[in-house]
Amino acid sequence: MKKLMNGADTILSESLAGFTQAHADIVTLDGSGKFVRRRELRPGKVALVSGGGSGHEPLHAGFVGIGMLDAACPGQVFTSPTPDQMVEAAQAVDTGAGVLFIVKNYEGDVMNFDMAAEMMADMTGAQVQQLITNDDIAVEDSLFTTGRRGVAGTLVVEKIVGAAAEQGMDLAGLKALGERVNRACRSFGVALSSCTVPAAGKPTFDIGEGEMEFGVGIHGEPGRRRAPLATADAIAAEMCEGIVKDLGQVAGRNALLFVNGFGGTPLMELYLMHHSARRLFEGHGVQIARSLTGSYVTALDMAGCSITLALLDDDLLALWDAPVRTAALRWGV
Amino acid sequence: MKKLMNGADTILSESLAGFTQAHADIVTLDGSGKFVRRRELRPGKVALVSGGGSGHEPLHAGFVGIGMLDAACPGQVFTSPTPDQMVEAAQAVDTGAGVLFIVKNYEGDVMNFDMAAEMMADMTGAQVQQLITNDDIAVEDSLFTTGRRGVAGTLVVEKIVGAAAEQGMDLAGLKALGERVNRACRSFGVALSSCTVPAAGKPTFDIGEGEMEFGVGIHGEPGRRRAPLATADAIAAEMCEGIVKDLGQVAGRNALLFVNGFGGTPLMELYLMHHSARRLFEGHGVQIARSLTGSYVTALDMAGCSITLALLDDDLLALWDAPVRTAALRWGV
Amino acid sequence: MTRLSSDDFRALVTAMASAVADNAERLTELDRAIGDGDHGANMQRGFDAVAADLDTLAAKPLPEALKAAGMKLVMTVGGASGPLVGTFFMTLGKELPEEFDRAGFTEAFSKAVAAVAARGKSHQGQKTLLDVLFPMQAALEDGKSVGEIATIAGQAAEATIPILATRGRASFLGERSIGHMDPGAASVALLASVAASMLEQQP
Amino acid sequence: MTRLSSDDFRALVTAMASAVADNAERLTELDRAIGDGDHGANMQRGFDAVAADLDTLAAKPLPEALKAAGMKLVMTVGGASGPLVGTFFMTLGKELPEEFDRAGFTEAFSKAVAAVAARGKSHQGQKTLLDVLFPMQAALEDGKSVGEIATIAGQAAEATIPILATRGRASFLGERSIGHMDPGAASVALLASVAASMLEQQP
Ligand SMILES: Nc1ncnc2c1ncn2[C@@H]1O[C@H](COP(=O)(O)OP(=O)(O)O)[C@@H](O)[C@H]1O
Ligand SMILES: Nc1ncnc2c1ncn2[C@@H]1O[C@H](COP(=O)(O)OP(=O)(O)O)[C@@H](O)[C@H]1O
Ligand SMILES: [Mg+2]
Ligand SMILES: [Mg+2]
Ligand SMILES: [Mg+2]
Ligand SMILES: [Mg+2]
Repeated sequence: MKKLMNGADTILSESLAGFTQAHADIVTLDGSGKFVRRRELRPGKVALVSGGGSGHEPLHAGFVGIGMLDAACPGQVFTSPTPDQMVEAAQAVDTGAGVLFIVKNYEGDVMNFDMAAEMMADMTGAQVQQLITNDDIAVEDSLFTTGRRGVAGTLVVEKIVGAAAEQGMDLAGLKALGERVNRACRSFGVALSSCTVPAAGKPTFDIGEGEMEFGVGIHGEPGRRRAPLATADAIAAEMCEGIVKDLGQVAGRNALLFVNGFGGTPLMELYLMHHSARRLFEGHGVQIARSLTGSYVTALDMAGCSITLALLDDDLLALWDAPVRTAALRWGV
Repeated sequence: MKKLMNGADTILSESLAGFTQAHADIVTLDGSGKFVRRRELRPGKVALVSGGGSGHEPLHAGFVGIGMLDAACPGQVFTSPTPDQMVEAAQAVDTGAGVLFIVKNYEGDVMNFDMAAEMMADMTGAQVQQLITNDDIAVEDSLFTTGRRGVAGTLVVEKIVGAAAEQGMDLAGLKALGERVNRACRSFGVALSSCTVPAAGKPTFDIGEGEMEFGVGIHGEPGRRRAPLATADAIAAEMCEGIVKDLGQVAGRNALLFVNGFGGTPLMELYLMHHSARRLFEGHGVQIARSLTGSYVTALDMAGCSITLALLDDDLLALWDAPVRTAALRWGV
Repeated sequence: MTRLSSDDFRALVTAMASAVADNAERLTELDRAIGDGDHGANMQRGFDAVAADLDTLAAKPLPEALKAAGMKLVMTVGGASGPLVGTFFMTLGKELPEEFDRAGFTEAFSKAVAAVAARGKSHQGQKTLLDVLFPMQAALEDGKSVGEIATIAGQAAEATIPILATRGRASFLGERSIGHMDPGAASVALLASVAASMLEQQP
Repeated sequence: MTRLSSDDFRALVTAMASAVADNAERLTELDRAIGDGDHGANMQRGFDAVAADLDTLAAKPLPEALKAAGMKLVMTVGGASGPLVGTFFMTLGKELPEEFDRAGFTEAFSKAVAAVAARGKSHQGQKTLLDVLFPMQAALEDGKSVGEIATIAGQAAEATIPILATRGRASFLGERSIGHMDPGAASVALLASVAASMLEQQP
């Protein structure tokens, strides 16, 4: 394992410290390191709290700020945070209009946020709602299983719900809006390499020179299948066709095309994938109205990318365009 | 080699096409693919043109837009562009106030920009000035050699000169300003892995599990020395001490701390390096007034990072803070 | 009637923590195959935290100590196993009287297993730690000895290997989850064997 | 008096382009050791472009054809070698009369070498392609045969191995540049040997 670090046990706290120093104009770190919060709260605004395992940077702390999240709870690498983190974060940023937890659909995250919500209700009677993201079509969906993972689409949900919260939407409205955005998002991921969890010290999976993992998530978990490495166009075709099929009716719709790097893949390749995916989606009559390209929802140093298509109507496009000022996404302010 | 691509001969053009599609609100690509230019020019403003080998994305095309560059000429991977590219780019974006070429100090870049400047003078009599960046202290400087490389500090020069150009500064003033910023910048890089040039198909250098290249540039060229992989703190200490020593008097000065990833290193590690470097510089009495952390001046998929310290007085800080709207840097607009 | 002394509780927690530490790498290895490679580290972080708090915990009556240990696990393990293993001990503490007979323990154990299933929205046969907890519960109800129960737990963990996962991270793998032991099941079997060897030594 | 026919020019360019293509990997390998691993690809891109333009080029008088070939190299090679190799051919074309004797060729060659040195702000002994061009110029001036000149070029390329680079990318490596042949020097020696075997076959 080769990482710029001092030790597996301190990598997270030192990195968080650096993050909050570098973005001290936007965020602060809670004294015990349990959560990152927006420096200045907006009274009367519903508080948005997210979190999850670390290793997906800039998700979620990089999205704390004006027009997006109020707090983010970082767990250990790839391990969901614990309920005390969410409870303390929620208490710190709730200004009376209630709290929305935005949770990626992993049982660890769901159960820990569930416990936090129960504790909040017991302790303070605070209004807490939960919003689950599950945009990863690589996983078969079913009522009787864990269901789909929440992956890069989570960024889209956090951006749009964040904008609406900033504009004064109430808790119930935000939860409904978030569910609508989540339903409009589909993602699919492919990995060319494994990642290496600092504490483990070696790659999570072994993969040969001519191979790729197709349908991976963001934790270095093996994908749906191992396949021979193909051309970018062939890879994009299979990803995009899957997304289109799952979305159903797409022709004539406006969409955001989000090509997300997993951490070890440079922009040159991501823009090439954008080019390839755009042509495929346009072939289905989709209008690519907005684009986002970069490593935003990562899996440590994993090479590869995910493609997310989010069908956005004019209201949602306007919320996407609304000002945002966070460490990792910033425009209009 | 594992890359998301269709072939080594098309990776560049397809990636550029994707880049300009994704950022069509900011840039356009010249019909023959020779340069990326700002979509809307500002008449009377000095035109800033940069360029260099590809593989350093988002540098330079990602910095084309309001408050930064007017055009960027992408060469083949790690190969400087050719004079016709600079000439055509300069002609396309010159609105009469002259053209400043911003060139990283590599002989390929310098000679090709030199030829372009000579051609411009011969053909059109246009006012062309050149600004050379050479912030990399890993290379010993001397009048009789190539001298130091231009690396991550180039971003700082382009941002600050871009802001001044937007505010109406003239060509001579911009060149002098750029030289002042360049002199205020020092960088040092370390690589944990090589990069792989698409056309070569294999890593540029071999490196063992417990080794690092100390004092690397941004082309996968070997560094000043091979050393055993050390802790982040030890690496940062050697980098930062070198920078401080080279800068001379730093105590009490305001500075921008820029931790730049080389393409294969995730944000978690870069923020950790920020944390480490900040403490070291603060120990020398430097006031870290601004921060930038991310993969902005890259070497394809190389793992590692550079640290840049730029001593900025109040004027330069104000120019750093001025609005910028490019694919890769955006604030205030 | 049994009454677990404060010393017994200390010894039990210490033994569990050191067994988890000794097996952390193996548990992580199992999780690397069909999960995200952190289960051993998660469990170790939790049991280390409980062990570090032992003086405070052991000063409490057993039910309170179990509840506090469970809460400590919830606050330190994280991931999926944190709420589940934590809920198990919290519920066991809540349901167990200070003095209990086998029937009382069995009842508390059953309630703890039910609480885990409720927390996980899961049931037997999904390739999770419940596939060890339910067989343990049945063995308790059948009057099996402590040693037998530990053996059954170990066999139940082995029996997760051919199961297709429908809960937990392994469910994301579909068919590829078949052929690997569930890490959470392995952890529970490990804790059962530690408890068994402690209790067997009891007079 | 020599006069290189249009067919000779064609044959020469074709032979150079195919030699560069055949050696591209070796040249890149040299550049990987002390540069950035693109020299072979750069040269090949340039000579392929010149070869593709051969009909247009060969229709011109030799000086014009050389100038155009040089300009083509400048516009396609890029990197450090593009302006240098391009300048060499552009200047050679500019200085060479349509008919020339050995003295005339030697003079034009010397001017082309001087132009390269001026473009590169460099001189002999810095571990660059000039370390082959200058010895070739001296051999020309000394009246050496075509074959001898090619041999000298090859030896001069070998002789770059122990030099500490002070120009070009290899200069960034300091001491580590010692012990490797300069890729640009190898390219020039290659072109010299192609030219020699062509010209030796001439009647
Ligand atoms: N819904 C669930 N019900 C019961 N057990 C579960 C459930 N989800 C996960 N588990 C258990 O948790 C274990 C994984 O724990 P761990 O690796 O620590 O957490 P994570 O999966 O969040 O990384 C699995 O092996 C499985 O036994
Ligand atoms: N200033 C210079 N003067 C003469 N030759 C030079 C100079 N700089 C570089 N070279 C030559 O160029 C060669 C490298 O060419 P190439 O790899 O194509 O370009 P780059 O270094 O830009 O990648 C070197 O091996 C050297 O011979
Ligand atoms: Mg986990
Ligand atoms: Mg090059
Ligand atoms: Mg796990
Ligand atoms: Mg080169």
